[in-house]
Amino acid sequence: MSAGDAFDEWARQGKDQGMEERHWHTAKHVLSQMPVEEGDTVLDLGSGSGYAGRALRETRGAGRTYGIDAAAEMVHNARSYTDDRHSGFLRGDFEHLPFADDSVDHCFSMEAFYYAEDPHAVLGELLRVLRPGGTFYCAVNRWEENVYSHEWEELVGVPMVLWSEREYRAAFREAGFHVAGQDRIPDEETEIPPETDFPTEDWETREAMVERYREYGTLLTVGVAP
Amino acid sequence: MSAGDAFDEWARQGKDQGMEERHWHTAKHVLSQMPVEEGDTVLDLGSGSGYAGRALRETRGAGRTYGIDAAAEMVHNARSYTDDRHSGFLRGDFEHLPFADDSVDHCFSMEAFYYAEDPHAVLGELLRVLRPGGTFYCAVNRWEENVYSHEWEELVGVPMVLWSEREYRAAFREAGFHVAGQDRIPDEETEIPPETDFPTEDWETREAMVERYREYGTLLTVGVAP
Amino acid sequence: MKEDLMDIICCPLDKQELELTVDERDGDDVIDGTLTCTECGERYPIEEGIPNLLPPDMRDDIPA
Amino acid sequence: MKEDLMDIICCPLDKQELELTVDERDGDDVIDGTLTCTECGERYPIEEGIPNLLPPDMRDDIPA
Ligand SMILES: Nc1ncnc2c1ncn2[C@@H]1O[C@H](CSCC[C@H](N)C(=O)O)[C@@H](O)[C@H]1O
Ligand SMILES: Nc1ncnc2c1ncn2[C@@H]1O[C@H](CSCC[C@H](N)C(=O)O)[C@@H](O)[C@H]1O
Repeated sequence: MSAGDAFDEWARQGKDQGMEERHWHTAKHVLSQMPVEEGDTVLDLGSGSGYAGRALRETRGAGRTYGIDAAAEMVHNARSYTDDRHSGFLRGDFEHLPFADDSVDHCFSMEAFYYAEDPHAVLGELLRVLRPGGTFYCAVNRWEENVYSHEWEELVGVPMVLWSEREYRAAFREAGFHVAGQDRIPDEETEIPPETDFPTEDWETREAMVERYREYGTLLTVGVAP
Repeated sequence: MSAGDAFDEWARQGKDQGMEERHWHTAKHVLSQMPVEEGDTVLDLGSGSGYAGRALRETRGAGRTYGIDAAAEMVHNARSYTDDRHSGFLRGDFEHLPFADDSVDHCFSMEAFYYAEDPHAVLGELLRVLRPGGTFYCAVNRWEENVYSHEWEELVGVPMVLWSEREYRAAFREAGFHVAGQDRIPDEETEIPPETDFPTEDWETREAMVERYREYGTLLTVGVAP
Repeated sequence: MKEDLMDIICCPLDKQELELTVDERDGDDVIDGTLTCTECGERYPIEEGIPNLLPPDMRDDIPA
Repeated sequence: MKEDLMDIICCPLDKQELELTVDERDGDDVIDGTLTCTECGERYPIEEGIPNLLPPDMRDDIPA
């Protein structure tokens, strides 16, 4: 099963909105750091429900935002959630970006990059479409150091990139990006039940759940096009 | 009174260590985001007690760190706190950096930038000494949006830069930096007394103190040399 | 898709310019139409307001 | 100052190379000495292991 098919199914079941709600805990902090100025064109790679583009239009005066997603149902849902046609959506593959060279100011991506079959191709494409000084804000909560994310591949049923923090920096640089920084963004909002409720269905111990959400959180790597 | 004289006095009184303790609440988060790799040369502008260079040597394998500070007593104290001679200190003015072009990988600065008489000169000098892709991590807790910082000029007795977040981004770009991001880093550790203790000597209301430390915190602007 | 997207999109394969044919529109929102690569001639459908710019070999559904 | 600082420091005024004269050292740590600009001739003292590279007009204390 391809990522596209899996996510079509998710979108049909309305899981795009569940992801939005969960990812927003972190995404709002990531978005607020981006150096987006009024009028900027911003891309959202693997846009799901499309919340990122909507938020940057509403809060930062982005001129246009485009969400790109391989899954038809995701893109349809995203379009249906907004009347703002400056926040557009298109179906496409982030390894084959349908954007001209230097046409994008900044790019955001949340929990999508690791689905790439060839992540190096994604970075190469981004470097091509970003204008000099444009940033790539790449947020993932599956990565080597976050041991709790290792089992997801089985759960989701598609192969997934599992780089370490150092490997992310190295791959960005190899593609030609400057690495501006890297951070772990904690999720402070996912509710963690009291000690007595553990083990839960998903978590053996409270300690592990705290580590997963409050310590590892989400890995953010920021690249800048030279 | 020049900033140098004021800070000589502070250093003699041991206030450099008090600043280190308070600033560390925030500085550790800022330092951990920097894309410093093993062997890198890192500069600390207005280094005070010199904690930043020591930390980057110990935790990130920086090859050499240099703290530069205008105040003789600050630099003397900083040198006395470490035996690691790869963590060096020198006296100098950050508007006239004594470093060769492209000689520095990254630069950190905490609570120092706003003392510049000509902040644009500092940015120009940094752009000159940073190698392409080098970052400037500029952390200040005095800036326009943080209304609680407006009165400091009177308290410290020297003129101080008071830019807005937008003005920081604009000045970085004007100097030739790419702006990679901007964030407010909360101070989660400064103790805030219970409601009943207010007003305190420094704070009218608990709300104001919470806003100052937990919401405004410290402004971080990240520039990347093209 | 809003028509100003034409300023920045290109063929995902050879990155050349696309030509827009509109079958249905709502103001400057193109609801139905086709994008054709001016170089390789590949055609990309616009359906229900959404351009499908997947490379053709990834396009699993039946184009309009 | 550790001697390898010489690789990257320069005159704060004209950014030209500096020449090191050592009066006292401890291994590769220069404790006392002078840095002289090879271009403008300006001299910068090293005292107690710390080079003073302030521009001369900001140097308020009496040089060694
Ligand atoms: N190669 C590819 N090209 C474009 N989108 C892809 C892709 N591989 C996976 N995706 C999309 O990436 C999304 C990951 S789910 C994350 C959605 C959203 N960013 C959020 O934070 O909630 C899915 O919608 C999936 O369809
Ligand atoms: N023009 C200038 N050049 C170099 N250092 C300066 C300067 N103006 C102020 N400073 C120094 O900047 C420091 C600010 S206090 C902050 C010290 C340290 N970064 C910390 O976080 O605790 C002081 O030590 C002061 O002497």
